[in-house]
Amino acid sequence: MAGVVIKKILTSLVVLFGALVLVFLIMNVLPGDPIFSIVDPTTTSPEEIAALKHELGMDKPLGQQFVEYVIDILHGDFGKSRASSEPVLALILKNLPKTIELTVVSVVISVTLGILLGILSAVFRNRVLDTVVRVLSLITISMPTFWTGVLFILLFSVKLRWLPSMGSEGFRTLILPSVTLGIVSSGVIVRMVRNSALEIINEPFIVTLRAKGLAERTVMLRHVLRNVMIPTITVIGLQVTNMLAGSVIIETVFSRQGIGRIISTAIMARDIPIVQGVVFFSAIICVVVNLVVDVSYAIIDPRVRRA
Amino acid sequence: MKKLKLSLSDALAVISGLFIAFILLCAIAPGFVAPYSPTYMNVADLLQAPSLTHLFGTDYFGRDVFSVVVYGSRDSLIIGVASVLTGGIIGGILGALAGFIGGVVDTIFNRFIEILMTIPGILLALAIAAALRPSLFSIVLAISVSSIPQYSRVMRGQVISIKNRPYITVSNSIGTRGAVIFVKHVLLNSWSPFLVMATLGLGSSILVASGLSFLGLGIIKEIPDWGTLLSQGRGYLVVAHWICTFPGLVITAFVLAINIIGDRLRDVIDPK
Amino acid sequence: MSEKLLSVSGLNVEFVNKRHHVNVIDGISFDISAGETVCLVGESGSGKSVTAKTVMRLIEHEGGRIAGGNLVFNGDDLAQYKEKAVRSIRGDRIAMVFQEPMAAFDPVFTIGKQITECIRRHTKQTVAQANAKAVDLLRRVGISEPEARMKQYPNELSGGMLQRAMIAMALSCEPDILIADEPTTALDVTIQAQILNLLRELKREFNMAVLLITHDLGIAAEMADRVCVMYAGRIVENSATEAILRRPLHPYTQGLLRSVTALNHDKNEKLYSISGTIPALTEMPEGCRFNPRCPFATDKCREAEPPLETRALGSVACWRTGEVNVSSLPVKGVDAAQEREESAEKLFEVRNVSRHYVARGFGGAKNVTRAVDDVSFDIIKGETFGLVGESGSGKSTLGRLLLRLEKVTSGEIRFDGRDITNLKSGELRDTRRHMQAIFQDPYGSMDPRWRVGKIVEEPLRAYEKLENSKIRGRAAELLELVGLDRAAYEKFPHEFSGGQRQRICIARAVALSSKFILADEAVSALDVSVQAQIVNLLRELQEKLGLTYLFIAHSLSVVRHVSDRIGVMYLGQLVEIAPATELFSHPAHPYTRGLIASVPSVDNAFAGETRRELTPLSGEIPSPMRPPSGCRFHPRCPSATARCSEESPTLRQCGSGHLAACHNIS
Amino acid sequence: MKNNLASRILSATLAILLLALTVAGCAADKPSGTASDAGTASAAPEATNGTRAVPDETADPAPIDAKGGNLVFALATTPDHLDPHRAGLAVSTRVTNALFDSLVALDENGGFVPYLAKSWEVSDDYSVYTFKLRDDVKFHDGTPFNAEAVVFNFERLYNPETQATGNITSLFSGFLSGEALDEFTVQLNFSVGSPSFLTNLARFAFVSPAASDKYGDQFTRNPVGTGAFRFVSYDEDIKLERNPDYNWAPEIRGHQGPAYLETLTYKIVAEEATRVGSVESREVSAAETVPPQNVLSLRATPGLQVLEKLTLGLPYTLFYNFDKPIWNNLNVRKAIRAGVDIGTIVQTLYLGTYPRAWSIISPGLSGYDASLENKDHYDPEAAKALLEAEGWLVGADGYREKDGERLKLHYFDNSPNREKRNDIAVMVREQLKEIGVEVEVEISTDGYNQLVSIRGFDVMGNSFLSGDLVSSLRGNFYYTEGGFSIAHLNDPKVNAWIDQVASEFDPAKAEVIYKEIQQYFDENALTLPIYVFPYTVAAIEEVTDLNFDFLGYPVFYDTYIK
Repeated sequence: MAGVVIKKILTSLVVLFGALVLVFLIMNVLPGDPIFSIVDPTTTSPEEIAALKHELGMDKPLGQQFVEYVIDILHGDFGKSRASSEPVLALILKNLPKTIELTVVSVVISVTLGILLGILSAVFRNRVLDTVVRVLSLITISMPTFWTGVLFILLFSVKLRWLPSMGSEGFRTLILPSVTLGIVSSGVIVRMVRNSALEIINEPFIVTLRAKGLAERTVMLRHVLRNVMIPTITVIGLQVTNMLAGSVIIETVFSRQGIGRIISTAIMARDIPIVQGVVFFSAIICVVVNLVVDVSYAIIDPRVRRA
Repeated sequence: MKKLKLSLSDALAVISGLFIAFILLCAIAPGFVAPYSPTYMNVADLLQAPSLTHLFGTDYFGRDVFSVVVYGSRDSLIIGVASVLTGGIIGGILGALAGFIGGVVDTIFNRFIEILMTIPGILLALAIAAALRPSLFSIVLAISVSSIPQYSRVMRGQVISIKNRPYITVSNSIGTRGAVIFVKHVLLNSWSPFLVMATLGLGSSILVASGLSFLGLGIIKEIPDWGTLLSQGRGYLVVAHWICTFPGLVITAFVLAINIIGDRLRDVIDPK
Repeated sequence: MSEKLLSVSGLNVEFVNKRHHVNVIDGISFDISAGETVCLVGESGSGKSVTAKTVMRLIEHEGGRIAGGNLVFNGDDLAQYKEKAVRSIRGDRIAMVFQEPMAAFDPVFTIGKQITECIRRHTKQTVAQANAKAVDLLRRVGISEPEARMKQYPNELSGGMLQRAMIAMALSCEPDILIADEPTTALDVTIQAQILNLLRELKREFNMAVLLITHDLGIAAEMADRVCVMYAGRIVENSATEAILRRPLHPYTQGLLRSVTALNHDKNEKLYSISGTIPALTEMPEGCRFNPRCPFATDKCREAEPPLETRALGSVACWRTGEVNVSSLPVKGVDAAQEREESAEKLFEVRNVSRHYVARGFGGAKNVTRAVDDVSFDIIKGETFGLVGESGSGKSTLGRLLLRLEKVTSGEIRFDGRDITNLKSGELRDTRRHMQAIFQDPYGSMDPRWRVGKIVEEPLRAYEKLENSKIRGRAAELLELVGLDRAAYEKFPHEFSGGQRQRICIARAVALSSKFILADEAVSALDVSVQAQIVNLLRELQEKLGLTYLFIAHSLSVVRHVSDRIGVMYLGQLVEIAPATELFSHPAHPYTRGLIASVPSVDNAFAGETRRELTPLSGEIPSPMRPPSGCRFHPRCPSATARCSEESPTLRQCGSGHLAACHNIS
Repeated sequence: MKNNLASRILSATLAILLLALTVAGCAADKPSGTASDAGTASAAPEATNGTRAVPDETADPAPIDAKGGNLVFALATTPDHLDPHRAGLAVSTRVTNALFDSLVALDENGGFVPYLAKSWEVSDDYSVYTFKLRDDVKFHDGTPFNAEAVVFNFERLYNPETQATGNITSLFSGFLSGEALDEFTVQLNFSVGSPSFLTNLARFAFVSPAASDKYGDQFTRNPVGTGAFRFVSYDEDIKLERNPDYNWAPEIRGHQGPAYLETLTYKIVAEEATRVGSVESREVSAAETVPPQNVLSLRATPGLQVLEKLTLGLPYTLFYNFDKPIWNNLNVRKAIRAGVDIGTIVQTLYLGTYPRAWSIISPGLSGYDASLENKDHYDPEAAKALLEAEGWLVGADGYREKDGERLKLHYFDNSPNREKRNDIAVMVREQLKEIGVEVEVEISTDGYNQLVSIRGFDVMGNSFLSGDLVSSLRGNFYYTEGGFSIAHLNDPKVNAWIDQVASEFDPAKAEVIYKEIQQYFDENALTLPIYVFPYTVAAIEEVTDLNFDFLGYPVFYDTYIK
């Protein structure tokens, strides 16, 4: 087990490095000159631009720039934002917790809703409740997230004045964004749970359990649920990474702090140090989430534990 | 009672099919459906609420929202279909080859996909769309590139599962050539789950496109696609909600219909 | 008869879904008395498992419904019970053991949890008490170190162990009736014998009634007091075991018995087989449900359904009881039965072939699985070479090595005089056209999206550049050759029954007029009556086309019937090779002897004064990752000596064409 | 049975959700609480007597007779810098104006008023300025504001390490040196005299030399000035608090002494709907840049007010690319102008909330030529005739062609529909289609695209906010002598006029030249002025005395919450 984890961590390092290379390439190879994140080409002469590039080391060969960047990272230096001079690391450390907070609460919402509605849907398969749950879950994944968010703001903040529409301080500001983000992925999880629960319910061992005289409730909540968790964990893992992506839009709609918002601004402004830093951290999160998923597998599924 | 419930889900599929067919009609022959020109700006009739003359009301240019939505279906569908085709074909082929060849190729492929997966798709799309000139083409490119990992993963998984079926062993023992096995057995049997995924991808592409539009990477064309329409109309939610509401509903309904049909397709292809 | 513990009468079970409204059990009745073993025998689709699940009222969870009849247990009609009341009976008074032990346990809970869950459901025991009881039970069913097993998960135990644990769980509340639904079908014959013995012992010890569901008449013969033969949702015959074996009354029972017993008799005779297949539930024939397959069917049989009538020795449902007897029927197209010329020409020469799988653990530690280890033998042109052994013995791997579907780790394989061990893919293709294969699962062996015609044509298209029409014609001929209609050409595999599918696979295998066919468990998944049809077809084709077979099967009787020579494998090694008759009459290796003795048999069950006990081999086949030292069989060998654990025996001559690898034979 | 199970599962769901929310709530509340505590403590070390409570945004407004309160102001975009020398965006100035002061202030007519400087003298050639400074001014960190500080600030501006924005450095392009004559007298020397130096000086903020040295390039996140508000923190929101020592407001303000507001918090709410909604829901006290459609409805909403101030400088104008030969043809320019119905565009999109621009400079600046007002050129028939006359004939598909070349304009806009500029493009496209001109619109915010597109554009819109006409005209739009012009308008006449006005120290004479320029542009249809941008703020009605300065920036000094 420990061996497997160590092996995973080692491949994760490869993946992390690969992510760095990829982002570096994307940001530098795509058409467009990153210098324009700093200067306005309409007001700056080519000579000034060239001088600035030299000063910032942006005229060095890409390979050299990359090596220097990696060495800096190994020293804990992620550089400074080209636009605002703010140290990237500080910027990320300030914003990341907000995004993680949002993601965690959204995941809790979506997993709770997803698993329980999914199980209910499977138990009552082809009944009205099932149809309603299935259609609802489809609707949630069919709505553009930002639209849902704006509608929520208008309803819950402007009209009803129940909840704040923006900000990221305090728990109340978390409710609308995390619900918006959460219900989308709960739709995905409901469908996943329902399908795998239906599969599990048809497994022979369910017959054994019933033959032992167990109540249907015990069969569902103890045995089916635990077995359903195995495939569901993968989906949850994927949802966590999806939510990081979702935060790009959600944080803009709800004016929240977070890495989703800074990275979308940074991408548009070609603020490469920020983009690289954020991608590096989100890659770390991905890797950690995958690791957690793998370990959870081992906890829930004894078949994996032994392998 | 039972009969009613069963026909409910069937009815949903039928309604979805009809709706998709209608949208297709809109995309192919918008002039046939739309009562007005989508570019006609009747400045005397600004921000009119929905009525019989303007089914979805009019927008801030005085255009008939219904007509704009009808005409906008074409670009929306083009975005959806083109990015599914591009992403699906590239991702599908990559995944299929990696799965079929296996070994080092597969390992390298897996690492690459893992790396891609650490960068959320929308960020990839954002970076590409922002760096290229915003156009239908760059939006499609951005969405397809960002969707390659998911297609290739599904395809790879499917191919690997097919590769281990007994009939592949039989074909090998017969002496059928590898390329023939790959095309005639493996691909032929892998494409159906892939088709389901592509169908669902059609819906999600349209959603991603609207997200890009929201983030400021929309395209200003003669006739805006739904995503652009929706993200531009959202400023009017309080004053003239219909500008935003109807495109939103149409996107949701269309993606919903696609998802229902996709589910149905899955049931038909893979009855469990 | 003593008092009836369970009395099933007029039981009707139907399944209702979107399209169909299907009656799967149609008015069956039978009784079980305390301490009695009743066997429900029938082919797949006969409704025997549904009956078992209906008695437990489990069928309602699978979409079924009791449409009529009574299930009187201890004086109460279970059919009228509410779900909650049934639940207190289930697992307590009536317990059940299932077919696939691996699938019948929840994979994510320990064995101990799953057993105590049952105990604590029905009794007011503390966790500690329940644990203690579970440990006792596990020990009782012959599981060593029960405390340790309690903490293990299903995937950590072997199939045999799990089935023992399943039995322990079923016994945990000392039920009145134990229902065992094909409890040994998924197990090897040696383990099967162990489990059957265990069931017998426990039945006596707990004074239970046992309702045993099986497709194997041999098991019924060995185990049952009464046998109910089911066909298409009805009971066609219900008698005391000995009576049914000695004087079967229903043509179906007669047919089944004849096809089973024939296996053990004249090798050169074609097998008797019941024509056709069991009807689908949705397409039940009018009248007697067996009439389309019955050689004696009259108009009356086609019009009216015969009732189950009590006769002197039991009950039977046939309009022509007493008038007919299958054993008098000639077998159509009796085998040419000419003695094949003893040719010495070798098709395959296998020398010291090994196949090792290396799995690298963390830190580069190697785990070597010796699937095939130093095997040498020849296959002579025109013969059928049988290969038997428990699962895990390496027989399938050996087959795949011969076809070069896998590469050998060491050793040499010559095919038709040519060394094919290291052929490159181009040369390999030339060789491959002369060797084809048929596998266990005919459906899985065919691309479900291809039409049957295309499937049969695949080898033709792979090698021969022929015009489409010619290939088409050839495919149609092949379909006829294997006894299918030309119309099959346009159909898809899923439109055929298991037997027909295997015919298609055979047609494909003979399409290129190859010299050699590997038949890897080719008939194992088929029902008895269909099995006979396929065996006949294979033999017929061998005669016509001069084929050589390598016939791999775990069923000893089938191998015995079809093979000229048989090799016995144990843990990757050949332990005995002998002509078929010789092997069964004079088995030299203790393992071979153990295997033969484990087979439940219709013939032997009532051979003596009292019913015989099966004398199975003890223990289970070890992992090929850690084979025992010396003779690999020594830990299970009744006559092992010190030498056996130290020195590995080699194959030695011990009769004409009879080789065995054992230190204890001279 | 199943219903029972259903209700159990449902109640379990609710229970788990509640639990999860509670746990998450505890976890989520904690760090933000500590963060703001820490921020307050470090920014206000003197506030250790414990009497000052942490400001609570939702607290009731101050007692009725005491003016005070806490203002939360929603900004539409993120300020790029809080270092006033680096800040290039108008939105940054809306924050820095509260933190920093200037030497002089502009009154509502653009006249000069003492601020940090008590008085000043200008040399005859306008190249030497001597300022007498107030002696009672201190930066927030206690550093005294004196002549050294002034010199330091100018030197800092031109130190490359400061990375000052070109917008500010260009204001004082002739700067030579600064000298501290005595502690509170400073002299600034310029190579060339400029009539607009004082105007520009009113935009120049002074930073604490000590803090600047201390923080280096991180000063932008730790701004220290002399303003009425001092910096507290910038995490999610920019938080400022009242500077209790403040006593140097210019006379034009409504009062003296410290500001009324106890705290001033800027929130960045980019999403329009959220920003407007947040005022309606009273989550914020005020929000800037209210879209026209909402202005109308907010005006009608009880409890809310909409404040407006027209901005100064160059109004939003469509420029042509004079590098392309076609634009050197007067008739084509006139035809395009006659084909665009600016009146309808402005009325349709801004619903009467934005005034139409008639001239290349905005009303309110001295020199504005009001005679151009209401001179509408829209006349599609005339446009068609002009194009016909130039040989552009309608082709098969309704678009005009000449020598096989289609009349197709590449319309570039670099705003993400700010102030509905994309929508203008859409309307222009539709209107020009009527006269047979095809317009291809490209919207991009990417710098690279801007550059590339500028090379190839036909029509491009832009505006420029400034109180100083000289720098506006000299900027990047019209003046091409040795500079850079978006329009590539190489018109010697215009260049000469601009040169002339740049050294004209007599306002009356300058005005004449300005009017000449405006008339010239109009006659020659050199540009298409579209609208003048009014800076709008929606506020809850309790917000009192939220004023705007001459340039249209909000002034929070007199503001209080009723």
